[in-house]
Formats: sequence, C-alpha cells, structure tokens
Amino acid sequence: MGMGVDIRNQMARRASEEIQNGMVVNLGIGIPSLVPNHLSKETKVMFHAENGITGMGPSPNKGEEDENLCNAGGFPVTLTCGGSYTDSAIAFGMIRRGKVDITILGSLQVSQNGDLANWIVPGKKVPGMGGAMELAQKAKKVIVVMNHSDKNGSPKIVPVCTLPLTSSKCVDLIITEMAVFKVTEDGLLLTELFAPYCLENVVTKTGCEFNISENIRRIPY
Amino acid sequence: MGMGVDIRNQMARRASEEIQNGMVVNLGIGIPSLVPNHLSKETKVMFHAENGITGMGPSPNKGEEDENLCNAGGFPVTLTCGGSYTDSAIAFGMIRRGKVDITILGSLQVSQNGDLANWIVPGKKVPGMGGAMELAQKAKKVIVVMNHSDKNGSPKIVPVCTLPLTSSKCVDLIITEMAVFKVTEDGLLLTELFAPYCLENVVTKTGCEFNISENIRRIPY
Amino acid sequence: MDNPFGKITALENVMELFHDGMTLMFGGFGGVGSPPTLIDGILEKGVTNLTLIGNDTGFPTIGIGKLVKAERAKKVIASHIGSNPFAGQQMHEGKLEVEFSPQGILAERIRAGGVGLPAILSDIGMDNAIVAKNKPLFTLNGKNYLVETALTAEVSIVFAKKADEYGNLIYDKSARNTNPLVAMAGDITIAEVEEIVPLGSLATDEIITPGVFVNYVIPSKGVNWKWAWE
Amino acid sequence: MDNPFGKITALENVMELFHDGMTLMFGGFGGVGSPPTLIDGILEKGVTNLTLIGNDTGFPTIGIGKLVKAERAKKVIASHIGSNPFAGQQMHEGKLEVEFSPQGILAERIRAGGVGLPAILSDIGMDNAIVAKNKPLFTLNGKNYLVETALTAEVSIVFAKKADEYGNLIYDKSARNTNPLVAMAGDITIAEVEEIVPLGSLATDEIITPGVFVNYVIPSKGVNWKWAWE
Repeated sequence: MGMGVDIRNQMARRASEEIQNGMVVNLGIGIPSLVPNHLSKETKVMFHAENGITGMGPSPNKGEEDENLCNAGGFPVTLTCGGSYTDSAIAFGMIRRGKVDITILGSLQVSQNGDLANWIVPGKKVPGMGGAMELAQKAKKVIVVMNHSDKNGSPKIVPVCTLPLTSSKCVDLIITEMAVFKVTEDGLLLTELFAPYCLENVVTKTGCEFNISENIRRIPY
Repeated sequence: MGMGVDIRNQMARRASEEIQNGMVVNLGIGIPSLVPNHLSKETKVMFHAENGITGMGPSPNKGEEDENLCNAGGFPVTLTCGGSYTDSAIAFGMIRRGKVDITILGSLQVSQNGDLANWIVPGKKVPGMGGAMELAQKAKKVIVVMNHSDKNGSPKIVPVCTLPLTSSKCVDLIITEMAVFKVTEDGLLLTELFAPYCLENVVTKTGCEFNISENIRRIPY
Repeated sequence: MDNPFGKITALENVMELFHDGMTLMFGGFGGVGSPPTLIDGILEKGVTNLTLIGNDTGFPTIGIGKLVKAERAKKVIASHIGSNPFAGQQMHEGKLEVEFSPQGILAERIRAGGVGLPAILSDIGMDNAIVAKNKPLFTLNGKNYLVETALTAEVSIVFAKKADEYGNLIYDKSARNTNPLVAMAGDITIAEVEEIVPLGSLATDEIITPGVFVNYVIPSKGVNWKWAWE
Repeated sequence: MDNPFGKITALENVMELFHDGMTLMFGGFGGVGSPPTLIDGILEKGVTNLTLIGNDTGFPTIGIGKLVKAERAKKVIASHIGSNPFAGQQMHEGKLEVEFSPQGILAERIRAGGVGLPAILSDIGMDNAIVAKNKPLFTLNGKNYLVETALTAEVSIVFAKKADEYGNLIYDKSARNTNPLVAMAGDITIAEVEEIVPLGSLATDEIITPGVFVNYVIPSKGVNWKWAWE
C-alpha cells in the first residue's frame, strides 16, 4: 500500500511490545507477520496458526521449504522448539477456550467502539471469514495493525463500520502508521503518536472523534 | 450364576458365529468376554473398548500385566497387531458413527420387541449406564447373551421390561443357555435350541409368547 | 504386502465411488494436505455437480481448487475462498453456491458429523447475517446460540503420510490440519497415502486416525502441482 | 532442567489451587490414568464438598475413589459408580448427589467445555428419564434431541507419561482415555507426569495435548494403590 518497509516495521515493533513471555499469539498476514522480528530472543512466545501449528517459527531458507509445514495462508514456515501439531478443530479449541492471549490482524475498518470489519467487501471481494471471527471474538486481546486511511484516502477508523462486521466490540488496540489508540468504554483513546505525525494530522485522517491521553507517548521514527 | 464353564462357552461360541472377518466388535464383561476364544485365527477382528482401545487382545500372562493397558472394566489386556489408542471421545465417536458392527452384552431383561434393561435396579443397584446406552442404541447389531432366568427363576425374556430401559427396540439377537431368538418386526423368533433343552422347556421359562422358526437348528452339547 | 482387511487398493478401484451430484468432503488447508491423486482421478473421470465440503477452495491449480476451477462444483461449504479467484467469480455469476462457515466451527461441524453428533451450539458469528442465515437459535441460561448442524459426506478423501494395512493413519506436520476430522465424517473414507506399511509398523500411541474410520487406502502419486510459494 | 515457561513445579506449589466447594475434573477410567500424587495431596489437605467430574468413581482405594470413600464429594458427574460401593451407598444415604451421563456423551460434554463450545445435541438416552431429566429438548429436521451442556471445572487434574517444559503431554496406552479431554476443560489444568523431559525431546507429531492447555506440571510419585486385579 505504498508504505515503506520501515513504517511497516515500526508498526510491527509497536505491536511486539504487547507480547509478554509465555504468551500464545496468533498473527494475521501482512504487517502482523513482521512482529516476531522485533521480539527479543529471551521472550518465549508460542505462535499459533489456525491449521494446527502451535509454536510456528520463521520462514525457512530458500530451498529448505517443507510443503507439509505451512502456515494458515499456505506458505512455508518452521516449527520452534516445543512446538506441536494438532488438527484444526483443536487449534480453534485453543482460541474459543481463551488460550490465545493476543491476535494481531489487519482490518478494512474499525469503529470507535471496537467493531471489526475485515472479511468482506460486498459485491467486490468475498474471501470468506476464515478464522477471523473466532479470533476476533475469543482472543484475550485483539490488536489491529492497519493503514490509517484506505487507498482512496478515506479513514479506516470510523464512527460506525459501513462494511459487514467480522465481530462487534472486539478490538482492544489499533496501531496505524500515525498513532496508537486504545478502545475504552468511552470510545477511542489516543495514547501514542509516531514521528513525524502530530495530533492535527491524526484528527484530520480519523473518521471519528477520540479522546486524547494526558501523556501522549511520542515514538521517534 | 451357577452355570458351568461349558454352558458359558457354548453361549459364547454361538455368539462368535455372528462375527465376520474385518468387523469391529465391542464385548461386555462376563460371558461376552469369552467370545474371542471361539474365533478362528483367520478371522481378523478389531475388539473395541470404551476407554479408547481399538484392537484389544487377550489377557496377558500373570506377571506381564501393564497397569496402563486395561479394558473398560480396569482389568489388564493386550493389544493386537494393528491396534491403536484414542481418547474416550473418539472411542464413542466410532460407536455413534455406526462403525461398531456388533456389541455383545449381558442384560437383566429383554422384552419381546427388543427393549434392553441392563443398567439399573431401582433402590438396589445403581451402577450407572457407562457406555451401554451408546452401544445399545448405535451398534449395528446388538447381541444379548444372558441366562434365560434370573436367580429367582423368573424369566428374563419378558413381554415388557419392568426394569428401567437402557435403550428401546435395540436388541437383534438373544442367546441364552437354552435357545437363540431373533428379534423381528413380529416379535421374537426362536431359531435355535441348545441340547438338552426342548421347545417345551423354553416355552415354560420364557415370559412372553414367541414365534418358532420353521427350521429350528439344534445345537448339540 | 498382505491385505488382511481388503482396504489397500488402487485408484481405479475406488473411482466408482465418485458420481455426479455427490457430496464430497476433502481434507487440507490451502491445498496443504489435500490428496492430489484422488483429486486428479475425480477431475479425469469428469464427475460434476459436486457439493464440496472442506476448509477452503485451495488455489486454482492446487488441491481441491482444480475441481473448482473446472466448474465441477455446484456448491461449496467452506470458510474461505479468497485464494481461488475462480470460486469468487463463479459465485458472482450464480454458478456456484457458497455456504460460509467460520473456520473453527466448520471444523467442529465436520467433527460432529464424524463422531455421530447431530449438532453443536456456537456463539461465533451470532450477530453476523451471513453466518446466522437460516440457522435456528437456542437459548441456554439466558444467552442465545446458533445451532450449527453436523456435516457428513458420501465420500471423504484425505491425505496422510503413512497407512498400515488396517488403514491406521499418521499425518505429516501441518498437513494433518482437517484430515483427521474429514476422515471420520465420510460415509466412506478413502485415504491417499505417501507410504503403506505392514500392520504393526506404526507406533500404537502415535496413530492419529484409527483404521476403523478408513475404508480404502490408495498409494499417492505425489503432489503434482506447483505450490504458490515455489 | 530449565523452566522457561514456569510450568514445572512441585506438588506443594499447586496445593493452594484446591479448596472446599470447588469443581474438580479428573482424568482416568476405572482409576487407570488418574493422577495418584495429586489425589493424595487433595486427600491429605482435607479439601471437601467437592463437585467431581469424570468418567467414573474408580474403586474405593484406587483413583478418585479414595476421595469419594473419604466423603469429600458432595456431587459427582459420571457415567458409572458401580466399582466403588461407597459412591452408591452415599448416594442412597443422601450424602452424595450423582448426575449420570452416558459415557460417550460425558466425554463429549467435557470436550465441548475444553474447546469452548456451550453445548452439543445428542440422541443418546433420549427416552430415558434419568438421562433426560432437566435437559432441554431441541427439534432438528423433525427429530428431538437432548441439549447436553458443556462441562468445565475450576481445576482439571490429569495423568500423563511425559511432559516437556512447555507442558506438551504424551500418554501411555489406554491410560490416555479421558485425559486429553479433561486437560482442555480445566480453567487451570495440572498434569502429573511420570517423566519431565527437555523442550524438544517429544516428537512433534506425537504430542497429544499441546502445552497451551497445561498450566502446571508436577512429577508423579507413582501409583501407590494396589490394582483390583493384583
């Protein structure tokens, strides 16, 4: 979407701060897949995949791919020490039972009360929900990492989602290239700004009102 | 119940005739457990146990018991070549999916329309149903092997069960020390007599009316 | 190789099980763990009007996607069709009916069919019109749930690493995915396997699908498609 | 032994999780596969008024039967109590409430709790007054089914052959039985294991219970009862 690798990594790095030792984390495709690169070696995390991998590791080197060891998108991965395989039913059992601590995913829209719309564009793109509904509804913490605006320049953070919902009131944290918002009982709370953006930039590009933290953290480029 | 080993084995041998190559068979405790002794070595059968064994083999020799390889009653068994272990949920999945070809079990009463009562004697014995309900309801063929009379001399084959049912209209074949009955649309059909019993003996000891096969098979002692 | 249970056979001997208008369930996730030889057999036989049940529609040249691309399906029950543009195109043209089910609930519906349960209750996608469409509700302890019905199929096709002569199966890494569930849900289940081994060769604690659920075992000719990442 | 996930611990460190009046789920089938060290710990601590959920009540001196014999349970949800006469006696005396569930449906209710489903539908024991008691009915395609609710517990205790440092578990032969189901159904799950091995020691395709479901692992002191057949 025209964003440079650095900006994408900046967002991924910020998402990685949410991950603590021992957590079970599910990553969506795109920017979320960059998150592991920003974790310290000391942080033991089990990355979870919908197809039945617990403990997914980084992509293999070229030529070392195993066609029977792929992520939910069908692309080769590796297994970390302590990882294991289950069938897909148990993989989702982990999600519904509340064992997935964090899911980090992209979205088309997020509303000010945390509604998530990321599975369908009526009449255009109907990929299907895959595992997004279970993850959005049942992961302990739902983090959306996405561009602040869509390709037409329209805000993706909106008062009410115009696209069909994946799940309502499920998002906990929104990370864009400009800012970080917490979803609270009182709506969105801006807590962080990425350099070089200022508050006015964010207000302009955001489709809904939001509260502003007393102590905004400014994250340098 | 005072029956000699030979009579018990005679009943078990008759039950074994129902078993064909490749079948999955669940055996209850008591006389049904003698059935494998009467199968030819050529007949490949997978004996199924509710605790998750497929391919249960005979009891081990004294001193060779494995406390972690026991049947559903908690007594040591062995595993046949090609056997495997599952959790109990999958063991019952096999039953409900219709993969168990035959269940051979004892009973307290059987009615003339094939109702089975073998799990509870109100006010006296309340062991619980265990897996009997699933087996009675879902095995492709339900064979009851039991004494013709209870310890008071009362018939166990009755017009209507007076004890609480395990499952209704589920029994296909009844084997006692005196005779063999098929359960048909028109009630019970006597098909076989064990020596030395004659038809009159069976009529006297049976609590309900029954039809008589045109070709009664007489099984010598 | 002995064949005491008569389960080991060749592709041509199971082809009569596939017919126009049938319900066919397939293992695999993004094509990984889908049986290539069986899918090619079905494609070559020309079987059509299929109702396909499985996690997703693969890629156009990978997994079940080949059958979808060739317009052999009239209906698909899946959680995702995004990696196979032909599925979406046929859906928009009215040629293909698609029933979307949330991925984990789809897996549980297949499992329920496999273990002989009629339905499960679920709160996933409750307030989503597409998921909830035509599904009965049930109120338990004051909360509404969807009644999600079990799925079975006339024939299930799965892909496994090894089978023994009883049809006991083990799978390779993430190619396990939906296969153990699909293996239970077929009225008849055919396993395509990379290797057939004698009875007793598989470690008994490691068998994932007991042969009880497997009717036929055929040897795989191997994956004959190029993976999306290749 | 490293302990990177902090799951490996000693019996005394998990004892605070057991308290009067709690719901406790246990693995095992006729005592086989029940965790002896944890059961003894609970017995010695004097925890009482338990609601026990598991396949059966074991034998008086075997498995969970010890707790039943010592009158530590106020309620049992099980499929069978016949091998422990104390259970039947306490039931008749009104000291013990027993909820009977058909064995396979009990297993599925525990699994449903373990995988976060609220209930399943079942036709097992439909026309049986004891099974159907207080259970809602649901009509699907003109047929009646029982709504069988999921079971979970504050704590699940299971017995396994080996655990690694993440709590990945493998079981030994038929001692697997209900353990993988019970392991998923506890809000907190404690695995008592015969052997603790380093991360990476278990073959990844053979792990039955992923450590995701296991909070604590304690070493077993071994079976300390005499089996019924000994």
